[in-house]
Amino acid sequence: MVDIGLFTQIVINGLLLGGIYITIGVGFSLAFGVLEVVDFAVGEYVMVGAFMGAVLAPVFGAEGIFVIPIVLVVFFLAGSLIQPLIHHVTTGDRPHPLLMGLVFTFGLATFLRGSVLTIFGPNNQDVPSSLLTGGVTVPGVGTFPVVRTVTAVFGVTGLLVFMYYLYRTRGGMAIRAIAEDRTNARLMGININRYQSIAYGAYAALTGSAGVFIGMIFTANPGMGLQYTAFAFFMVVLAGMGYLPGVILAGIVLGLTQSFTAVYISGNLVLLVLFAIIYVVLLVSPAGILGKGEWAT
Amino acid sequence: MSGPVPSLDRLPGDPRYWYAGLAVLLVAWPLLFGAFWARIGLGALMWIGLAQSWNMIGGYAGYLDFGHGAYFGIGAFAAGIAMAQFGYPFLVGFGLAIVVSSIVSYLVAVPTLRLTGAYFAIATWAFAESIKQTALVTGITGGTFGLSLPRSPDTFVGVPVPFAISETFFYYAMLVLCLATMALTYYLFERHEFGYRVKALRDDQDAAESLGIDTTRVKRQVYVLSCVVAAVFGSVHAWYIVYIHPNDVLAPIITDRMVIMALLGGLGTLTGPVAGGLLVFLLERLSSVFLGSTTFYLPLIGVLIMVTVLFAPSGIIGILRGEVDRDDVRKNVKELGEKFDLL
Amino acid sequence: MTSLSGDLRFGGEVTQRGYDLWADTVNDEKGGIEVGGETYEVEVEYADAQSSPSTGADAASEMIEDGADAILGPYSSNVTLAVCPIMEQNSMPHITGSAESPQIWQEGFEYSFGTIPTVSIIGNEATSALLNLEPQPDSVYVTAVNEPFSVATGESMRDAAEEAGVTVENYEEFPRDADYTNVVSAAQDVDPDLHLHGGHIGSHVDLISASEQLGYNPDGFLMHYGVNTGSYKDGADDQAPYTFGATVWIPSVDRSGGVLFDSPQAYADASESEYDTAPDYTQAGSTAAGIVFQEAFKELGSAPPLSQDDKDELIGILEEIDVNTFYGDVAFETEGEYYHNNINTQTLLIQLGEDGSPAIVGPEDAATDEANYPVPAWDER
Amino acid sequence: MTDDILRTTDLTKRFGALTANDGISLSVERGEIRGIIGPNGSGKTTFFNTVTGFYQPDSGSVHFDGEEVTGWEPHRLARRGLGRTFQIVSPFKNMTVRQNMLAVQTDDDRSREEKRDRAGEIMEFLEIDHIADNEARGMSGGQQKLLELGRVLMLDPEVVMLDEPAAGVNPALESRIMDHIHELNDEGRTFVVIEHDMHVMKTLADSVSVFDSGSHIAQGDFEEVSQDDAVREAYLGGTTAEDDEVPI
Amino acid sequence: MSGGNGSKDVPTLSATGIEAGYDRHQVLHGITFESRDGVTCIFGPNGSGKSTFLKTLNGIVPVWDGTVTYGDVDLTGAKPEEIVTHGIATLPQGGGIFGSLSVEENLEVGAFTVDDAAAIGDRKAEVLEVFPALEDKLGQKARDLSGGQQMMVSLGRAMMTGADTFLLDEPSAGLAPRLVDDAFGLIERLVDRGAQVVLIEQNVRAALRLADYVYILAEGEVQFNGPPEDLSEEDELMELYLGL
Repeated sequence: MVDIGLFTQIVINGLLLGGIYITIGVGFSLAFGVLEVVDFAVGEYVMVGAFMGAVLAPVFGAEGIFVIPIVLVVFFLAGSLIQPLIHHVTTGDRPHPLLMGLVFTFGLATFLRGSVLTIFGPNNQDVPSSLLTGGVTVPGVGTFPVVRTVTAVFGVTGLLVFMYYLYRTRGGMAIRAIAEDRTNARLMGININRYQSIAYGAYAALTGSAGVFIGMIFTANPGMGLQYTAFAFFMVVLAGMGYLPGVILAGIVLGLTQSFTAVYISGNLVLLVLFAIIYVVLLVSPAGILGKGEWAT
Repeated sequence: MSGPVPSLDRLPGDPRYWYAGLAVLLVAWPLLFGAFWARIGLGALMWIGLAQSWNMIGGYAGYLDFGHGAYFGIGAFAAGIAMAQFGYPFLVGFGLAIVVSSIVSYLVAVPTLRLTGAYFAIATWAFAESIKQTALVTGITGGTFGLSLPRSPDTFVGVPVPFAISETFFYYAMLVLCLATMALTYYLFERHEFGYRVKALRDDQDAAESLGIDTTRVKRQVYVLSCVVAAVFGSVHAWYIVYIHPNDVLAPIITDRMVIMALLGGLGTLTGPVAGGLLVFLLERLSSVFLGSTTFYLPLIGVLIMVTVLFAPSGIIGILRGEVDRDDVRKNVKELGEKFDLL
Repeated sequence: MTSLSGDLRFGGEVTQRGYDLWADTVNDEKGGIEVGGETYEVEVEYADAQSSPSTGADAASEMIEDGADAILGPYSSNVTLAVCPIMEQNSMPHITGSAESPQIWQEGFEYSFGTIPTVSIIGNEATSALLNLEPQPDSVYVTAVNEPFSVATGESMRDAAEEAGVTVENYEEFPRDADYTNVVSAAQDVDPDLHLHGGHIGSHVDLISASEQLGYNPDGFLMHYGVNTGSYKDGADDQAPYTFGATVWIPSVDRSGGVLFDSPQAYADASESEYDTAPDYTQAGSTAAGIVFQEAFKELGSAPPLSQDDKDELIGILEEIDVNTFYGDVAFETEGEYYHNNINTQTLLIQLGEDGSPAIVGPEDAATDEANYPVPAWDER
Repeated sequence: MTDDILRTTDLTKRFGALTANDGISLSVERGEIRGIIGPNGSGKTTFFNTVTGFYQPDSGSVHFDGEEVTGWEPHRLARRGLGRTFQIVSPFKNMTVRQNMLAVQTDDDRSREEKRDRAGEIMEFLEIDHIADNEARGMSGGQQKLLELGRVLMLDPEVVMLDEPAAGVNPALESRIMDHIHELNDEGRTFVVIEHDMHVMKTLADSVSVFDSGSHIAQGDFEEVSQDDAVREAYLGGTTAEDDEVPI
Repeated sequence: MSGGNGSKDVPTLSATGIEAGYDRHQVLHGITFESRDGVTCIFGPNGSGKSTFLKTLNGIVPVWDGTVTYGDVDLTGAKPEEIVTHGIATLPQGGGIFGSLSVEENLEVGAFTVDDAAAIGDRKAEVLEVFPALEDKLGQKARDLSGGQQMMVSLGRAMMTGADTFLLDEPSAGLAPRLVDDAFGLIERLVDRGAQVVLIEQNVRAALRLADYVYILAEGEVQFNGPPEDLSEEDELMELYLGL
């Protein structure tokens, strides 16, 4: 017997959870599609973003969302300086370029996690926000937690902004041209180094600010990154590698799978179900559930 | 001698003396330095062996197995379950570890080895996590409580072992396993046609097929072999550490370490995993001895990995062999500089 | 030995503060431990278990090798379970101040002791105390994170509720990384009077945040371990007040005349002045472990370094010992499922006040404050 | 009835909308050297790949030595005696020349020693025995071509399909490779050779097949074929209605 | 037929003693070349290095030795993205269109180095004037167009760069035979507008109709250069071409 009140609430939970995943999946998918980087550091960007929120929020009257513009700028700059390093290790005449990219970002992730742990210690840190508290209850439907709703809106907005940039601006056009063929893009006068840096910077900025939101929803902790790396991978596998619009569907599928498994099967089996889905999807349809992903190995 | 065993030959004097010295040191190690250093030694030997097991599939065959740690855990739990749940002696657990890991790895190999590159990496990683999650919710593995193995003295081939969990015993056990793994790697991958076929499919799969090499079969063979080796180390680890938990023996960090060790040392080389395994293991384990109580070793390892990948992609062995020299680094720096082109 | 790096570093640091405070105090105030007329300064050497059982076992071995006379144990049950066999093998006296899993004592390690009671006792007693509050609750919802300590906690909470004849609406385990809105929604759906949760601090924060976000308002939340730590207060922030927790010790416990520290408050003051941190029971239990060793050494009367015979004799002394400390009277069980565990403590039900500071609200005979119960709903705070 | 060792019937291979091989029927006689020429994109390499099992044909069949082998896995065909090389040299770079040779897998029951001896003979025959223990990555392009040929010979193949054996090779080495092919042909081995260097083709091939736009448009000896209008058209472009405007 | 009927004074693209290759493998052995008004054709068998040579002109393949100049400007070692700003546009083999971009975007990418929206609009109008067939395809993804239309996109995109010199790498390759003439017609239009065209072609007969000057390469060296009239006999051409 399915209780309708609980059922709709589970749907809401799943969708909003999916919204959180979308905030991470968007940039990751972009980074993959354009730069062919499988980035192990994605979760650590979330973590560092959350810590920036925790550390800087007191400066802004204990209001985490005011930190976001700073995070956007700082992460954009940091990301655009990191990208050339990644580009360097994944191109040229190196053996195993893909592995080199994976391992380089793994080193970066270890560095970021270790640095935050060494500097801030292992304690949980709150990212305060007095604006985003509580929930809005819609009678007969369920409760929408404010901070999660805002985060989901942020994620979807981020996706739309990215898509606008990619499909409606010259810079975005250049990035898509690079994604399709780097050499031909150069022949059109596109400075591929610059635009790849921009793309990676934008990805880092979005992921870092997602970290601020995630810090508000949960808590900031040096060890939190790993699970978001896992979820970013889930997202791109389900969405199809580099297929940006698929990210929304992937987020929804992931969120709903998680909430329904947790409530109607067992909380203990959530991760097992998710990993099993990823494994099976990869074996059966490596281009994602929509079959539109592209993998450039 | 060309290629595979370069390090000692480069030292001054007759290399035979160096090898003999090394052999004496390895054998005398626990007797010379006592229990703690025996433990460090046996840990290093285990990680060298594990890194080498990853090197078989990841280095020689070129398949980025990001779920290899699962087989370490499978071996540990196979031995653990045999000993703790059924009261069998270790050797039964050891055998079970081999049998179970062969079966599981073969079943995984058939569908998963059709994938390549990052697809394969993510699929194996998802598989390993699935195994860990399963172990966490299954009764026979002790689930979330883990398994405590019997501590009573065991028998070895029917002969009672007087020091069932003594470091010295396990040091020699790991020494034997590690040397066996090294010897197996040397023989199979550096001296036997099998290894040539494995490297052939890594370098050019189509060319390998055109030369009569059944690449599908060879891939499966390497995968199963490397997984069984990891499981063997897992089973001995369980016997030694006495208490096993999915979050420990099936942790993703186990795979991560193997990959990092093999890569830092030098992929697809016999001695690379030795160099990388020693470096990473000692850096982690001895950081508290040398750096004090700090987590500073983590960012240090991170930087080390990044610098190696940037400037010495063939790893420590590459540097030792002179494949990476100052000119390469300079060229690397120059090329890298050109890529900073934001403004 | 403790975990100074890795996932368990938080608890590791708490433990380290407890051990350090004991050693510093005994050295400063008494010049060390007096054994047979001579005073020996206490030297605490640390080894880092890096939150991993195998590293912990190595660290134990390192300390034994370095000639430790006795070992103060690591943080966390997993590491302890890997370390205890090493102690057995080397006949090394070992007291842990911070491992609470019932498994440890069920294994029957001869050389290992623990000053804080297993969590199955704490969880059970705290739950019973909470269920006695007026108006008496009819139903509880129990959740636990899927790891040994937390499951043991959750199970003991569930068992206590069942024993008290209260309806257990559900008992649910889930991994640490689960999304808590689903946990909360499922609980909210059955609308229990109380929510009981076993986990570590991060999971408490996630649970309480999700409850606030979804407007889930049971009459009270009982969470163990660690609601009276700074990490919970910082992490949960505005949501922290009114949370119930369990402890076997807080500074406001009324007792006096203990060895080394005269009263719990004296101990808390010492901790504040030394570390600028209010101690919780893990830190206190760790200090108490030091004090127990100190008293046992005195009774043994042999000058360090201890011979193997001395160590074996020390075990005998520890089995008999009964020390009055700021933490309570410490004595160890000598048989049964709590073998070598100190269960002479009294479990206290605490509740965080508006400012986040804990007050003892149960059980009745120990309570110093009135519980704020049922707790105000989220939108009424 | 000639003795066909390799025969394709209506072999068709499509990639999406592109028909790379359009019903190719072609027979190779036992013991001949058959050249395949044609402009870029005419389907020569696709034909090789379809015959040797790297591509599954959309229709048509391949017969080898009296047996239908359509759709066989490449390694099975190789062991059966159909060897091939690739347009882009693909030595196993991280192995020595000898190891490259020994990697080859056959079904026969020769012992390891015999195989090692055989590898030695082949290297000697190809005059690469002096670099037997050098890593392949350091070798010149020409030496890599010889190594590729040597590896194929380890299969003891009845038919050897060579994709541009002379491309990027200096003239001296080129004539050495030609000599080797002739010698091996004299031993009775059949060759199918794709080559752009017409000079090579002229001296090497007993007969030539011409491909254009995925079709097998002509066959004959080199002189015949090079006078063929269709062949000229394939190479020099279509003759159109505006032919009279062509300046030549 | 003669070139140079446009009014512009296009700088000469010249290369002197070019040596280049990939990794350690040398492909070009000292090629000297000069573009002429109209169409300069480069022929040669496969593997002769003609494509590689074109790529040294547009900067994709680094030059080992020798110089590339465009009028007075030294372009030796310049990056492709710089070279295009000097007025040299490339049509890579297969057209090099961005299939996932719309036709309009493909054109706009061509004008990537131009910031002035009005100028881009003018050029777009010009391109559509030359290729009116593209007018109602602007919104479509380029990969969905027919081969001939893709060719137009590719040429139009090159025109959008505002270049005076066009490097064309086998524009007729992969086109259906009936479209080949169309393709050459399009090239003629470029020339009519005053551009210089450097054309690599395997369709020798068709290309010769356009050629104002011919280079024949084999094995990385220039075997022949001169006006097409000098290639009086097709047999001679065939022999040169096939390297007999």
